[in-house]
Amino acid sequence: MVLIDAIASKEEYRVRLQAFEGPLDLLLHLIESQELDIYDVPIARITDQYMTYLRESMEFQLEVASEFLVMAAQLLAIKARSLLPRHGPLEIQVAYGLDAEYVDDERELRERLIEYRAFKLAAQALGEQSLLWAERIGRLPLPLESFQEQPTVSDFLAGVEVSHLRDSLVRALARTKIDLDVRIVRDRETVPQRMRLIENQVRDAPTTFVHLLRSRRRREIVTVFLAVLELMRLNRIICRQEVQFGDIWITANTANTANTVNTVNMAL
Amino acid sequence: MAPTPGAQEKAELRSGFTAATGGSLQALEGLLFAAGTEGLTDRQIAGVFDVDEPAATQMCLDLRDLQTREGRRFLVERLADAWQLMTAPELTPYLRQLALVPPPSSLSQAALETLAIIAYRQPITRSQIEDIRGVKSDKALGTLVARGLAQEIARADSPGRPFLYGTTNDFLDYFGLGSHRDLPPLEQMDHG
Amino acid sequence: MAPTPGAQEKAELRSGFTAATGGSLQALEGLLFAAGTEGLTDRQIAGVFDVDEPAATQMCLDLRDLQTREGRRFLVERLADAWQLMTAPELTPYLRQLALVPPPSSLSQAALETLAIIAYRQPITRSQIEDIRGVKSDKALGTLVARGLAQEIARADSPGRPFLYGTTNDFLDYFGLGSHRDLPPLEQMDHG
Repeated sequence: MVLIDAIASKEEYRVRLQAFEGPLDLLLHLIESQELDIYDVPIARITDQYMTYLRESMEFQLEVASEFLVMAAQLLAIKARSLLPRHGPLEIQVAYGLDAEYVDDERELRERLIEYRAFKLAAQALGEQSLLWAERIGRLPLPLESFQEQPTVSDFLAGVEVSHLRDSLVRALARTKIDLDVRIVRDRETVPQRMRLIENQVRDAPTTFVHLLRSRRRREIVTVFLAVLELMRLNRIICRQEVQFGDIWITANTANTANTVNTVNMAL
Repeated sequence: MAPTPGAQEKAELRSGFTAATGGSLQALEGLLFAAGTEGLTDRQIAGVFDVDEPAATQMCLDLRDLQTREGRRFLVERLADAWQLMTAPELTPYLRQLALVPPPSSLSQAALETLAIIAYRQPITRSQIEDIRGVKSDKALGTLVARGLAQEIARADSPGRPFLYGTTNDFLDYFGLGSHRDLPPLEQMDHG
Repeated sequence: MAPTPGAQEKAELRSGFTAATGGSLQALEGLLFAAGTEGLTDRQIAGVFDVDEPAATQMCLDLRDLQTREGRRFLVERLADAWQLMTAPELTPYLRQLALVPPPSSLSQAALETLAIIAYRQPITRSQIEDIRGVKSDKALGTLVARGLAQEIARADSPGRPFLYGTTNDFLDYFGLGSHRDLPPLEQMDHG
């Protein structure tokens, strides 16, 4: 029973010793647990508790870090000097160099404790901050490569001929396994109408090819496609496809407004 | 709705401001959305909107007001001198439900103490850190360097020319700080 | 309720709806923001807000209305079976402008480490990277994605079907490698 108690205590001490970051941390704990004022607690007063703590730890043959022992020696020196009989006011003792070392040692230790405490508090605040912050997340950036250059239409479509566009449309429609109805392609009447409609649609804001469609009927797709091609040829719109097989973005070519007006006038 | 006339007036002023420049703020939010965790610096924002850098800072602050008014659950924050959108604390319970919050990886007290000392006293040598902490700190320092929170930034002129340590940009990210100036003041040490 | 509400009435109904459940829509937007390009399925949304899947779809549509009303430059879109936030076309000129302003800084240690993990362990999810590094890595991963060094290459089969990341051809070109199998072999680390 006694043995078990001892083992339990030993574990307890091990835990307690590990709970302290060093002799300063332990001293701070002794001061704070007794609600003493760090700015004027007599160091001698906590020396006994410090020594008790250390002795008990050593009785259990725990490895005690050398820093704790160095501090013990320092504390004992301070306490010893504080116990010497005093022959007058402190100022006089200091003036005659009687207690200068003691006063310096104690003041230095107190300053170290105060400084250490400031960093310990800062460390706690940082620890809490990091936990709160870890719960806040951002999102991955979008690659800007597709926006890296501002290709002109001719750059963008370098090497592409209208026949390529046609072929790709044919391929796209072929995927739906329905034959292209060529009669509709020849229905030239609707293309200029649709061009005017598209120009109106993109005047205020860009839109996409898919949005230009009111239905998914092949007849309409082909008409819209031909209208878009014609508007591209006339430089009235700019088309852009960000990813392969992605939707085509259609923007009014505002740089070309004057031309557009001219073209319209000429058409009239 | 607003409790005080002052707040009401301010809100009106702001919404007037927003009506005039709202498009820019919306575009700024869109750009921050695209930039993601890369963030945007004042310089980048200034470049896009053709304004000077203080105006870019102000745009971010105005955006933050707009986001708060509209109850957004992600807000523009300044992190290591870049602005980025980060989820608001109110969203955390929802993020947990979807397991979108990474498990916390906390630092030991020794590492945190060492990091705090470096943050406030950089550039600083290992032995200066150990003087303050009163214990050996090589292990804690090693952890911090391995995690990219502290780094060797120079060598001291003292004998042996020991390394001087400082914090990294990842340190600012880890604690959600815009710059070292955002560190809370260290408790007064010159009392008495 | 009017049997056939006009446009005006519809808008009012909607904004009434928003006033009541605005918090949920804002939270949904926040979650979509955080989910990034992985997106959220109707099922995930339904799970978080404790509604059925058609109601989750409706929430996304309502969110889109809210975003449009508030002039957001990124909107919820359905892509494949997941909802995600995507930039609106109005943002394109700004994104072009942004692409002209060079981003600051070189690779951070965190980014380099993340790149090494991806290079050797691809395909790998973000959370697996974070498990190895022991810290949140979205920023580092973001840098790599933004600089074209890492990319989404597939989706994992695990819950939520997160993205798997790998290195890009630019990465291989930069290091003069034919494939990532040409990377120098890793030292045995198990003895450490």
